Amino acid sequence: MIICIILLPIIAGILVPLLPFRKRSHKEIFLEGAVILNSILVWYLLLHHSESTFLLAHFTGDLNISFRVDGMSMVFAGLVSGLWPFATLYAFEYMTKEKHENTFFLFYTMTYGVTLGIAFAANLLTMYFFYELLTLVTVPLVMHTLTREAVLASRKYLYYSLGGAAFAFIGLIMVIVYGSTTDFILGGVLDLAKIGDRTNILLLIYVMAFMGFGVKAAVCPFNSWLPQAGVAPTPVTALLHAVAVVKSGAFAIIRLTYYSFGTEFLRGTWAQTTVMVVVMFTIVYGCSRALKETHIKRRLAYSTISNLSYILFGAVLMTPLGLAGAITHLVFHAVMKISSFFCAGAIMHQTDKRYVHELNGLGYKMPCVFGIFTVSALALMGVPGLAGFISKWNLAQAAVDSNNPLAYGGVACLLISALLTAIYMLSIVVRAFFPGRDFDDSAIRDVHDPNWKMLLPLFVFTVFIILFGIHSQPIVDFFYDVAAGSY
Amino acid sequence: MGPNLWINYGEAVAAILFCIGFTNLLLQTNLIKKIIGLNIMDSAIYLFLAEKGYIAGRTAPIVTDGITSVEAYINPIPSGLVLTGIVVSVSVSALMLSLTIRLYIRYHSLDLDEIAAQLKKEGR
Amino acid sequence: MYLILLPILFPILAGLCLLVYRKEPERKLLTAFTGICLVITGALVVSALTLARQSLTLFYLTRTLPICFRIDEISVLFSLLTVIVFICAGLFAFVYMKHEQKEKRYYGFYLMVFGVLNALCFAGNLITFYLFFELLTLSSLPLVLHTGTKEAIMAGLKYLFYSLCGAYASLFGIYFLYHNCDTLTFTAGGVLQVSPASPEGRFLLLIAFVMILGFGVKAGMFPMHAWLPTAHPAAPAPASAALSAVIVKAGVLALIRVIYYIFGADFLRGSWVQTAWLTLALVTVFMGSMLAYREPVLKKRLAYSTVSQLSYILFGLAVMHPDAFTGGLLHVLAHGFIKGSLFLIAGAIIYTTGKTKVHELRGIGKEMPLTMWCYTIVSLGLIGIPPTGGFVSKWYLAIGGLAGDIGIFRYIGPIVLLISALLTAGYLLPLTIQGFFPGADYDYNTLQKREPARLMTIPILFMTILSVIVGLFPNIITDYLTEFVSTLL
Amino acid sequence: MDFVCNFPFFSILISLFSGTICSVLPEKAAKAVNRIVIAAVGVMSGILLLYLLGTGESFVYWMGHFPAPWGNEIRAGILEAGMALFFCIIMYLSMAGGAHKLFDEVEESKHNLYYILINLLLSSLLALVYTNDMFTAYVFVEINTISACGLIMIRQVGRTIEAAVRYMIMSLLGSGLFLFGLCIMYDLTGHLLMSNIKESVALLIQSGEYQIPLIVSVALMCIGLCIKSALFPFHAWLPDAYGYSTVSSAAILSSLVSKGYIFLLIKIIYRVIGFEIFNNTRIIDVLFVFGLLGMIFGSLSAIKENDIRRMIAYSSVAQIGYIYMGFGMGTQAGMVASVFHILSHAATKSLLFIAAIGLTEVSGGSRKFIDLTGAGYRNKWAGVAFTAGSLSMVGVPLFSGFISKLLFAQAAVQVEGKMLAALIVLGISTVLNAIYFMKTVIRIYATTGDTSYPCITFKDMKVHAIVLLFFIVLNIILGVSSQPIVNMIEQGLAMFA
Repeated sequence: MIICIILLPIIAGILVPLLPFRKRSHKEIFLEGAVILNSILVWYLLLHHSESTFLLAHFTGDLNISFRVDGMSMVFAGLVSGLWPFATLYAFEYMTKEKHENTFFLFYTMTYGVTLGIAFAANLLTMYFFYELLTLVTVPLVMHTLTREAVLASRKYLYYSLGGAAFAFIGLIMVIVYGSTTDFILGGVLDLAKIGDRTNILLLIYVMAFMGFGVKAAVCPFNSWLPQAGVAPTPVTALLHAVAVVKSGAFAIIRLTYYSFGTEFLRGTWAQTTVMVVVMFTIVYGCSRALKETHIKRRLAYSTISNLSYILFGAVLMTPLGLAGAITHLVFHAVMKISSFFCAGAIMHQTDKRYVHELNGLGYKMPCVFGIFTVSALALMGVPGLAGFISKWNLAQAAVDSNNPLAYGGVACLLISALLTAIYMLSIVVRAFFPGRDFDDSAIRDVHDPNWKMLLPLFVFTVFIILFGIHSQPIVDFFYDVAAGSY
Repeated sequence: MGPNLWINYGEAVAAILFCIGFTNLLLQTNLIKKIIGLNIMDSAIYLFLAEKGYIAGRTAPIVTDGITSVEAYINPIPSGLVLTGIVVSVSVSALMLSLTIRLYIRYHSLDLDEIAAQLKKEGR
Repeated sequence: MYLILLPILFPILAGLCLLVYRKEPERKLLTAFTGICLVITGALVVSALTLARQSLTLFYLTRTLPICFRIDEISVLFSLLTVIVFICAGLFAFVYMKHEQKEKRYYGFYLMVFGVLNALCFAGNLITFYLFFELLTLSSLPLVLHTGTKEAIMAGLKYLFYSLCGAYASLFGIYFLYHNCDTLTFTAGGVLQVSPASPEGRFLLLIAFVMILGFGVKAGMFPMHAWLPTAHPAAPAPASAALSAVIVKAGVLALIRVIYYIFGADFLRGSWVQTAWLTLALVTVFMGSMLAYREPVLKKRLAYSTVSQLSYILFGLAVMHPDAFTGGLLHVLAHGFIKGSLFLIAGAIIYTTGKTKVHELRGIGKEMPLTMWCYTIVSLGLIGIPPTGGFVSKWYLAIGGLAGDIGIFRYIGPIVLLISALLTAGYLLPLTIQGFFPGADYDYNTLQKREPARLMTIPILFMTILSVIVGLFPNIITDYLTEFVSTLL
Repeated sequence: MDFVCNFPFFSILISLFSGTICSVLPEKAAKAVNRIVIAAVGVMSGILLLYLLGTGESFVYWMGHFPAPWGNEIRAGILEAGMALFFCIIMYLSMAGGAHKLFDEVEESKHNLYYILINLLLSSLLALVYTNDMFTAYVFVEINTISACGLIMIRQVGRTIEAAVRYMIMSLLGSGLFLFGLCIMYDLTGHLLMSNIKESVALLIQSGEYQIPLIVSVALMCIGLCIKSALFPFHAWLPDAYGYSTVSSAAILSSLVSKGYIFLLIKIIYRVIGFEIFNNTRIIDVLFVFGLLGMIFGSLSAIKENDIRRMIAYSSVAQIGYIYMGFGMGTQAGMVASVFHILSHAATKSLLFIAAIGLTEVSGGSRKFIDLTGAGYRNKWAGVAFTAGSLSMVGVPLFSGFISKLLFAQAAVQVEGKMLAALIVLGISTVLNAIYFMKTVIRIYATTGDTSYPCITFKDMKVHAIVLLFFIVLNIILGVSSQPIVNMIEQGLAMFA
């Protein structure tokens, strides 16, 4: 079952260039069908999952490629499979302006499968495997436009990701050697008897591995690839560089921290302090860079950087509450950021405007897009009644609850970044709606909202943002159960 | 150590020669000199072997006037090794020389660095 | 019970309708619509006030974060003030906004702010309050931005930045409060069970200070007052009237709620936080009026005076003595009406003459006597000369300050208040004087009567009268206040 | 004594003689002979391997009728047979892959010579693999050197001759040292057969006398072989030698010749000196350090390189560093990792060379990166193959590189003192590998590039494409089902002892 879920998108993707589609619409139907079918399968699996581990193949020694469905994977897989169909729908419309779609959709759809692979991985090796794979399948998407810029960006992306993986790999080795097993078990698998007096080395390795996976999660100082990768077509930037790829980085870190090394082992050590400081710094750093950035997508990318570190901040609190907060933000931020990215994409698609200062007065020409953008902006700020507030609330509560003075500082960082977020998001909104007294809109007279393929996903996401904000109780409770390990 | 050195002075000499040859082969830029160094090095080793194989008061391991007792002769294996080694080193030196000739024909020089410089100029 | 939601939802929805309505409707319709909405809202508020002391829990944000509303005396006080000022300013705007563009947008947000303010008054717990506090900032932002000039936008962003700073600082506090209290529902006397001596108590004192600073931003308290003098003049006059009469009061309301309903006065009384707070308040009082004194532009000057006057109120709260508290609340009303009318007057002057600087306005009293008479009266009120509202409130503040056990501030406080009263006279009366007595060299030929339209004068007049009434019959209010103030302190 | 036991001897012999035969045959026939010989040897080694796996123990084969310690012996264990088989596969594929390039790189008259050299090389490699006699080893080392040198200079341009000279000099230095060490060893023990030497060495160690000469001789032999297998810092000759010779030569040299020496070193360590004794010397630490340095500096110079083939050559310096790091760990696990890496690197590196040639010939024969832009589109097979090779080098799962990395890391963790250094350097060198290989991969897929160059489709180069395919498959087999191979290596090493 899991295998076919993972393979279906990959095969579908490979089929795209092979099958002779007579009309573009046929291809769209085929792809959308495949993706939706897959999402349905995923949800079916999530709802009727069994605890059993599915073993695909033996690797060297006792290492093997195997899959399981547990709480975290339910969250991540559910998230990805929820977003993908909409993103695909959006991509159809967006890609009308771009060249060689086939390769694009080939990799775009394959990524779906790979991401699910990460989500369902039952042990560290499997996850590492799909993690590397993810890098490889997403590189062509980054260099899709084949401009010099894109090539450089993808090159950087590769260096960073592979390099990061190299160091994560060391962590993997450590777990293989010092752990009782590589499977993911909430609470960690390290075997203290084996470790003996090597605690510090292990902590050092943990920090290295953290940074290694952190590269994908754009932890400072390894974050400069993310804004550059913004040259990719927007569906990629939105879905991959705001959700799938970067979140898989965060996901991997959560797996590493909670399911492999174990919080018992790490809590209160210098390792925790180190990573927490790094994360806190990243939170503020990302926001302040976003403030200076004038290219819309890059600004959003920087905002992603800081928001990812929110998730990591929750993760490195190393308490169940912290994990819950991290998961909450992982899901909510995905929805918020993808919707704001899609807005940016819609703007670029309709007007070819890329810089913030070009947006004057567009608010009246594209009310839907900018309205939705405003909502997502407010949500990112953490205005109560929208999704962002809830996740921040959970994170902050976890931080306060952890009785870790540093974590209090973290709360302050959250709020500072919230403030900066407000400024860099709302300054866009203000420009769009308050172009200034004597502004002539002759230049943008014939600008208008995009068609339904683009708007539908946007509306859906907005609805979810508000829904999560107002009535988050059931889903948040689910997250808490996951964090408590009851799934 | 000291006394040993005096006892086996032959080996000591061999070792020194070996070093001389080695350094020549390594450091000389002139190809011919390199090859000479190579030969010094090899022959040093043969000297060493011969020294090892020699047993005082015995003759070369060639049966002369019917004496077949082992005590009469020195250990033959080192000599065999030396012979083999000589063959090898000859062939190697021949190869080296041929290469040197080719290079000289092309670049009219035996100085390796100079040749390298010319190659850079060619830039292929 | 759900009636309580009407005064909140109705204006907000009405505003939204205006906003989403595509094309600009013609003026009459628009104004009519807005006017009706305002009046209806007012009626709704009043009717809602009948269900005092009942609380309505609407829904839960998360398992433990209820959104609930409750009406108590404070709510009554503030919501009445809100209603009056908003209706007056609204009427005034119908004329004033003629020479601004995009009226629809203005009215839309105006109504929304109205609703949000009501919600703020009715909020039953800290979360709800915080929610609408944020919304207030966001929905009042467009009012500041409205004119769309460069400086207006800069001012708007400044306003946003400061308010959010405050909001987030207080959110920081809320996180920790939530951790230490079992509920965040507003209850008289506070919900905090921790003793200030204990370690977490000491930490919470810090938190309290942070929150005071945070909410103090909205109330224009030093050091985070700088947004006020920038934002007020940038906004159109009716908006700035609403701003400085009501919206800034939201900060005051917030502080009342947090200090007296969450922390509890006893938690803070005598602590370093109280001292610091008093100091800041007094500094602001003095500094505000000082700056106002040196400010040539009329609206800016009024804005500075708002800064100082608000800190009168804060001083009243900080003393934590019943009389001072009463005085503070009275001053909320008095200052609300006075400053409202003052800004409207300023607006009227700008509207008719287009002059903004004080020294340009010689002989203005001859040109628009009625307006200037109102101006004089309310100025006197603000200075605190009987029988106007300002006098009573300041009286209460002063005796409260003397009675409260606040050490040296017992003397400093009243003195500072007096000095700043003098300064107030210093910066308000010159306009009256040179307005009515332009001096010999003023040629009366150029002078022509240009009293503004009736829709402008009526609100001014109305609020002036109200301010006087507050001064004449303070007992109505004080009697109403005293017994519940005793529950707080 | 089964008939199979003759196979090692046969394989050496036929490759030796077929070489001489080739010289008289016409070129086509020579080519055929050459291929057949390689294939035959491969088959024989395969059978031998199966046989050994069946019996589960190594055997010793007398050359001539003298028993030890006088006679000359051949010894065959699982590892030897496996190596022989593997070498044959790689060599066959490399020959096939580079064949079409041969004609425009080597002048017509020299073709026979080429095949002779190849056969000689093969025989000497096999001898190195199988022999049980140190002096024989030395002799074949020299033969190996000569034939390798021939392979380098067979392409008659200044560069290659110069490269050949440098190569010669370095390897002569190496073999000189080796020989000297060998002589000292002989002097100490009075034996030339590995097994006998080992016994007497053990005795020497027990008696505790002649320690210094023993260490000296071991050190000399190690250094000699290190020089010959281009361990950093003795790698100066390597880039030219691999970079400019014909493609098959490059592939074979980089993946087989140096490996032959390394394998000899392994044999010496296990069968001459004895693993434990070797590990108690400080030599392994030296090897370890130079291994690490090699990993770093090889990659660094590869990054600086602007010529694809030289880049690949430099990367083999780094890979050799990996292998020596494995030695340096001084544990069974480390040794297993090294041996596995010998295999995986051989497979990958030859793949890269063959693919690189495919890329350069659609870029007007230039190997500068700037011209290679978009070559991946012009020659799809080569592009894919090169990508696969690079990924394997970077150590992406599913490819052989990943396994060797895994083994190295696991081995490293078991060594207290060297763990951190090894792990960190592993990480760094992976990053560096990623940098220069991915740079190339992205380059060849960057833009459709200069379309003036011809595109090559499957039809134009069936053989080449198929060879590449085989290489990739081989790589993936090593990467996916590595467990049996690792087990085999362990058994083989066990047999050594």
